[in-house]
Amino acid sequence: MSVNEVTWQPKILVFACNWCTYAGADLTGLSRLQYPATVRILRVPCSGRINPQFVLKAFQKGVDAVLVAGCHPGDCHYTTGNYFTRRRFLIMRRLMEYVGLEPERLQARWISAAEAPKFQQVITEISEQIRALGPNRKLRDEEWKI
Amino acid sequence: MEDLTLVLRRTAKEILEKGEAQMVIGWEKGAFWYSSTSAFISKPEDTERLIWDEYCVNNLAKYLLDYRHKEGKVAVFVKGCDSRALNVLLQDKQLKREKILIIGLACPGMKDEVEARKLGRGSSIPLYKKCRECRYPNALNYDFFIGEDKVIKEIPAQDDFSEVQALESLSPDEKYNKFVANYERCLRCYACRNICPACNCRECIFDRTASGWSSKANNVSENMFFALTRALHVAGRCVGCGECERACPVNIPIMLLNKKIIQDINALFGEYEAGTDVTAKLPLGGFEFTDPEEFM
Amino acid sequence: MKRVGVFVCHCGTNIGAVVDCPQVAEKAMDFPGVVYSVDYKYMCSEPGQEMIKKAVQEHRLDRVVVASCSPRMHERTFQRCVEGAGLNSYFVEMANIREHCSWVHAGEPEKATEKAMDLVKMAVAKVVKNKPLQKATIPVTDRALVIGGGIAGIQAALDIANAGHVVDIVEKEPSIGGKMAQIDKTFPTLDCSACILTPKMVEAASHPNINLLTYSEVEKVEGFVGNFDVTIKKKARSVNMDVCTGCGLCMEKCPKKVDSEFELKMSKRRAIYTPFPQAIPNKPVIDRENCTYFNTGKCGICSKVCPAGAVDYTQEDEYLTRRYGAIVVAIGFELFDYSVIGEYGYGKYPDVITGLHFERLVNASGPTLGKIKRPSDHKEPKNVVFIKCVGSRDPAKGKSYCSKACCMYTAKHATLVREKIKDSNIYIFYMDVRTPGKGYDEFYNRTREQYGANYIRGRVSKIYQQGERLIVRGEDTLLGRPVEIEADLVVLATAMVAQPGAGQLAQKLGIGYDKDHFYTEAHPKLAPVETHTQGVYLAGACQGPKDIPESVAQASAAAAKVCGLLSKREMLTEPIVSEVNESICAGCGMCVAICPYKAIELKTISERIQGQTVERQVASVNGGLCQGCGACTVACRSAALNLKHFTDQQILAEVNALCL
Amino acid sequence: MCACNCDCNHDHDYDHNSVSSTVTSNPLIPMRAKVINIVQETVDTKTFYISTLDGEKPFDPQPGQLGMLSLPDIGEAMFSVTNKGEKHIEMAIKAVGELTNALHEIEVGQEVGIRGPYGNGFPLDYCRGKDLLFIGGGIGLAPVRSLIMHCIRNREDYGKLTVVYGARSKGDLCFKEDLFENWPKVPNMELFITIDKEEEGWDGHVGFVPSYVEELAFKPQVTVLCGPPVMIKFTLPVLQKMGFAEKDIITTLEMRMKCGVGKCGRCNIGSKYVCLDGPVFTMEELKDLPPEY
Amino acid sequence: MLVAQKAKLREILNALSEEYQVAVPVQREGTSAFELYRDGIEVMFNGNTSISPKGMFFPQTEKMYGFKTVKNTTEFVSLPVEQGKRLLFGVRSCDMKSLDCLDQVFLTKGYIDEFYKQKRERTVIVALGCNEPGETCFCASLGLDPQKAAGADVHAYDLGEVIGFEAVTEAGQKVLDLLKNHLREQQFALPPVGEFYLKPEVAGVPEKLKGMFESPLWEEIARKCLNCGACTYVCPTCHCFDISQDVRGEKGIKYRCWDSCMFGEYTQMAGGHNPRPTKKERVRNRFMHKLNYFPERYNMLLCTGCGRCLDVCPVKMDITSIIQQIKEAK
Repeated sequence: MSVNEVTWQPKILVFACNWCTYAGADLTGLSRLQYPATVRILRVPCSGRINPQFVLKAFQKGVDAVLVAGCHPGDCHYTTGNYFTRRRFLIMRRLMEYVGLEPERLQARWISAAEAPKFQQVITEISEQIRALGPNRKLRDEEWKI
Repeated sequence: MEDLTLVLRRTAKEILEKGEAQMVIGWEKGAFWYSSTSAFISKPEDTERLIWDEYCVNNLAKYLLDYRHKEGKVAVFVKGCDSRALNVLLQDKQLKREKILIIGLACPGMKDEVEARKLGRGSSIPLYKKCRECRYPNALNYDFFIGEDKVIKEIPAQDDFSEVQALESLSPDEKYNKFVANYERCLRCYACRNICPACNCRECIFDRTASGWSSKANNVSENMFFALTRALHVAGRCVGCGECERACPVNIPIMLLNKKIIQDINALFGEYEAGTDVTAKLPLGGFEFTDPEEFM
Repeated sequence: MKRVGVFVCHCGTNIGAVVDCPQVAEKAMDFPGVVYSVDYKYMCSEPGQEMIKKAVQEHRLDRVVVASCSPRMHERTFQRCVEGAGLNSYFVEMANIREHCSWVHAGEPEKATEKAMDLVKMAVAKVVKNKPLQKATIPVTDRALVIGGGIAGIQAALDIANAGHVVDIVEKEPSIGGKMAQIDKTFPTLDCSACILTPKMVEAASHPNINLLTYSEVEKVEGFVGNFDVTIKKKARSVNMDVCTGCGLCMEKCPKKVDSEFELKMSKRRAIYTPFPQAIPNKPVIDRENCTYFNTGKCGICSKVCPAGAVDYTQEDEYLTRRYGAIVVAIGFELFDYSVIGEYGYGKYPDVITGLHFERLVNASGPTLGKIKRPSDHKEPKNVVFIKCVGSRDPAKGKSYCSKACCMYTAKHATLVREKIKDSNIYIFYMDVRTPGKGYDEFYNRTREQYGANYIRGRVSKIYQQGERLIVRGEDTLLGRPVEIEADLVVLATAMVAQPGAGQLAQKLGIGYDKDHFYTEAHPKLAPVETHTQGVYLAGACQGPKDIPESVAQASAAAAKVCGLLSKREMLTEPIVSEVNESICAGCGMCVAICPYKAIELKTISERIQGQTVERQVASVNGGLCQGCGACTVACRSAALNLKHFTDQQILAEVNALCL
Repeated sequence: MCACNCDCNHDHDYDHNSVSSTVTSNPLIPMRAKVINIVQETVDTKTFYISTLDGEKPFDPQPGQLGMLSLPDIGEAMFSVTNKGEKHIEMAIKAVGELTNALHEIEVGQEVGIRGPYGNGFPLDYCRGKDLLFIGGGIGLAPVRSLIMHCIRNREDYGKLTVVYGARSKGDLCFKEDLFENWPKVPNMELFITIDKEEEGWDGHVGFVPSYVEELAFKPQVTVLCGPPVMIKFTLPVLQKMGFAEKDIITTLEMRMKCGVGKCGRCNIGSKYVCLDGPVFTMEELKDLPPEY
Repeated sequence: MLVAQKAKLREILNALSEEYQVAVPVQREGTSAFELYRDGIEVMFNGNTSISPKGMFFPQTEKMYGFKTVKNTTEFVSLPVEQGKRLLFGVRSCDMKSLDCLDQVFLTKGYIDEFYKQKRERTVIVALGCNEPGETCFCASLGLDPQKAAGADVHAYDLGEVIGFEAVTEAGQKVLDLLKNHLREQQFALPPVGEFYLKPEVAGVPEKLKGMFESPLWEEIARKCLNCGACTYVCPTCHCFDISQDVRGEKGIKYRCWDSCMFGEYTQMAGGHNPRPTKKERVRNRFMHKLNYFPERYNMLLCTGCGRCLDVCPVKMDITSIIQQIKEAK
């Protein structure tokens, strides 16, 4: 999908854990809290299911930013899922920044099922950051047209 | 070094004659004066081929994987980095300790083969960078040790992350351009993976294109995906033996990624040196409730 | 290729008003694999579901995508619907174009429509990779656990026990009864709380199927629905329950006096005590912090006087682990600590008390034997002021919610004051009066008209001591002028808050809780007594402020759910578990350490490789224990582990679809 | 030294068996074709009838030749052409891998990519005028059937035809219509069909192919043998015991093939490429090839 | 012989760049390979490139054709192909011989690989003779003349200060005609070729290997091999490739890319059977292919003595010592 400056819209992929952040997003909807339409939510059972390789694949395929979101440590429906997520993404974020990806493009946040306003605020904030940064060209597959 | 070779041969011969092991894995002279290669000796009289000189850089630990299902024991000579590699293989349950006879060595640091080839026989040849920075020259975990256990190499106080910090200080675009420049020339020959002791899967996802994770196409995007994925897979288990960099036909500084992760693991989860203690819990195999919190 | 049907729902106007559903349905036809797509007003309705079933038959669909609301709402509905049409129930995927799209992008209809198309494209890409799954069965242990011995816990236990199942009640206090035991009368019938509670307590204590584990707490919870292994810590009572006859001699002779928590420190109890006379079990407990023997080693009178020799100082805390099929959480509530509110005297004025203090004062077995007296000088008060919504509906200093029961019990308190002090003046400061129950409003009107309680609409801004009396300064918003009353006694209707230990217990059980630490029910309307953790149910105030009738109703509801679960010897489980590809697994054991449910172990298999039989270790997943979190699939470097229904291939397909 | 297996070491370009020129100029680029019919042979085997968009035969393969069938977004694989009609070619495909499973989900009308024909095909002139014995196992009958149908079409060019065919169960027998309707009607053609285990509703022979062949004690003749490796392993000694000459026993091999034109180096057995010098080999040829297939 | 000052090479290459897309051997950080010439690029004169020029004709990843799969239709789309005349300057005789091997594979036996053919036909090759063989070189032992690359269009000789040119083919003559005002006629004797360190004797090896399939030697040789693809990817004669596709929704591109017989997945069949399951079979197949199968099929060895596999092998496998062991095996 070719990227031209004028018509570009940020494309942000959110990996949301089913029990907390996805439910928080639902509550954001129930409460009609508006946020930019730049976000696509992908449901996973637990933030522990989010493989850093999915994030690499997403950037390769042309996503502008990825948010990894799950329950607050201690609240995980599977008791320990998010503790592993925390370790993996503490390392992953530093590694991605180390190879040159702008830090705003890969974020991780804990958002519980009750924190609808926080979900709205996080999404709005990331969307603005990415709009400022512009389209992501790093780590991307080469583009071809036929 | 010279007399140690004789001790080495005698030890190997005794082992084979007494039947303590079916085979001894060591080094023998290769085609050139600056290269020694691995040797697999099963007959006592062949132990004459074994040598111990400043070019025995090959990490022999991973060869044990080929004999883990064979009957009897296998003896292997290990330097400091090799023994750490062996510990990682034990930690990953890929080898059974009782099937291995480990003969430890004190390593003086191995000479850089590429430099040796350039400078020629007479001149003084520098050690490999990884050997200069090496903090575990002596085998850690062995059945018996050859040569006095005294340190015959000065050991730096702690790991040298200066290159990593230098890279960290650059701007995102500069970092990215360096990263691309390195991995543009990657051939995807997987030498770095096949020589790495921490890469001991039975079937690697990069060997199964049907799994959908990667394709065989050689473009910079797939190469970067491979490099980052492998770095994450060996995170917390890379012993810093530097064999990946030595094996790479196009000399990509692969250790820059691994060192970065080692530095971050130490900073985030506490000092951890892979392969120094077989019983240790792998940093990315568990967690602490008190892990740093950045995602509130 | 797969034949996918896409069904786009308008959800009345909830989606249709913002997202151009026909356009989404039309665009869906271009997605790879889609052979049929349509939009309809209400997909989840009966006709909507019939439409899906008919379409599956007519167009030989083998996959279905429903673009509507959140899967957390109707995934089960549509899974049953496609099952009815003859497809495997896991051949359906939902695209959330309501909560995640139309409701949150109301101002940008075209962007919302474009996003809806993306979400449908992702769902189609995923559903094409869905594999047929069958539900597995696991054993169900025929035993229930009730945590909390208040009225809700007791009611739930009784209902479950009467259905023939064994129940254990774990109560952290020495006796069951909970907050209701402290209450005098109950609205709206004014019948005495003890009269309706104690028979239930006795029934619970004597019921053959119910075991009381008082003075005990839940230490650890492992396992999953049907097979919860709960470790319970029985704190040492220092009294041998089997031998003690409950004669009470030790309590008389014990020299050490301590403030009684039950009486809210308005009277004393002994170091060896039962919380209140009708306590069940009516056997004392030694309070080791205050008992002289445990502090200095001297005394020991209670063991000397005890005719049955039941006192045993050497008793240790005891841990026992039992397996339960279901758990009901009924740990009740605590009152809001009003000392944070400076205007009401930071809790320093003895004559400013809470509703529960008042209950003890009017209670015949209370510290003042039922006479309303001022805690400061024990005189009978003349002017009694009640203040409602203390800490409730007050996000600044207290809680944002309404505590539901205070309007009614304050009205009750007013009637009791009138009954006990004929010539008293009763003032009640209120913001609103909420009387939602049967007979509630009539009770409130009687309080105002017959019992002459003056209801003043307005908040109290300040209370301060002036000589012996308290000056209560507030305003009457209906008359629009400030009000000042000299009061002898001020009763605050403080908010109901969650038990302090609620958060830790939730983490042990793996259930959710909201920002006020009240437990989160599975669904506010459709599943009020269930939690997201299968097999764990809620009852009473721990789920949110409520009065006794509601708590009892919830208790019976939870009991009904438990009986539904325990009535079967085994139950169907979600087949969303991880599976191992043994030819790839290298037996490194990373996954074993990571699984929170200990569902993975290394087993030894033997296979022939190049003509040689080889023994090697591979991981094996116990489908019953695995809850499908997927943490192991990421720990597995060679991707030998994959999580059914959320496989690597499915998630990669969604990521790829998003970016085309 | 040409690679044709008639080891006449003249040096000419490869024109053995008149390989018809490929349909597109570039041998690796397929042409558009369409599946015009699908026959469900067994629970995991289907026969696909393929012709070009304008209803012609994509190419005219010799018996025993192969075609590279592709669903471009999934992959490409080599299959033997089990039969050909006026306007179509037939390929029998068993669902084993990613592509074959996808093929089993397509419907009539699905457009595919096809290129070929590849491989050397059966040595027709060597077989002309002789009695022929066909031994097949399971899906192994597919390549053999191409020669059988050729012989039936030119019945007078060939002697007595004998077919011995076995499968795991009645349901696993491929090309049932030929086995039970068409072939019994062919003059001077004998059919021996067997299944591995007893099954009610089956009154034919029960037993494995090798023992059945031994039981039937055929006189030595040109034999085409194709089936799972275990069947070949046990049938060969039986034939040799009955005096069959190794150069008279012909088989087709199945290997992983990618290019189909002897370039990508994948399907080599020793110096021979199965896709180009094969897939048809005589046992004699196979004997001096390394046992690596 | 036509000669020119080495210092004027830059002008020569610029002149050639008018007519051709010129590629020259360049030393880059960590590796050296053939690259498109741009003014000012320093041509690598000593030794051979670590990445062979094979990629110029048989790229590691090459898009073959596009396709569109909409619903149940399938459409094939041809892709634009790079045109224009090319000139490779500085190809050594071992790499030139490897092109001869690749020609046999891609252009004979009844099928022409159009992709390869198109690139081969539009390229003129100016070979550069080696005076000083590298430590791992052994092309002479395989009958190659290090100074004269058979099959090249122009022979260039490194004569110290001066470069000599000799046209061999017409296309080569056209190149030299183009440069006539840069060159002058002068007689020069070729310098003697330096001493080779490695001298394997290959005579009789292909024939001997015919019976050595079951020899225990392969087990020993294969022990230290890691089965990585380094040797096959730097080898100028290795030509195995895989065909795969990059699918994006309804569109996709079918490409071919280098593959290695050393990888496990190479001969893995769908049903699970793998004719070459362990590294013993794979190592045996690699050396048998180079020294027996290929000669049997195309009448030439599939090794040109460039020594690259010796340079890159992480465990120092050495084909010359293997040839020696084959000769000595019983």
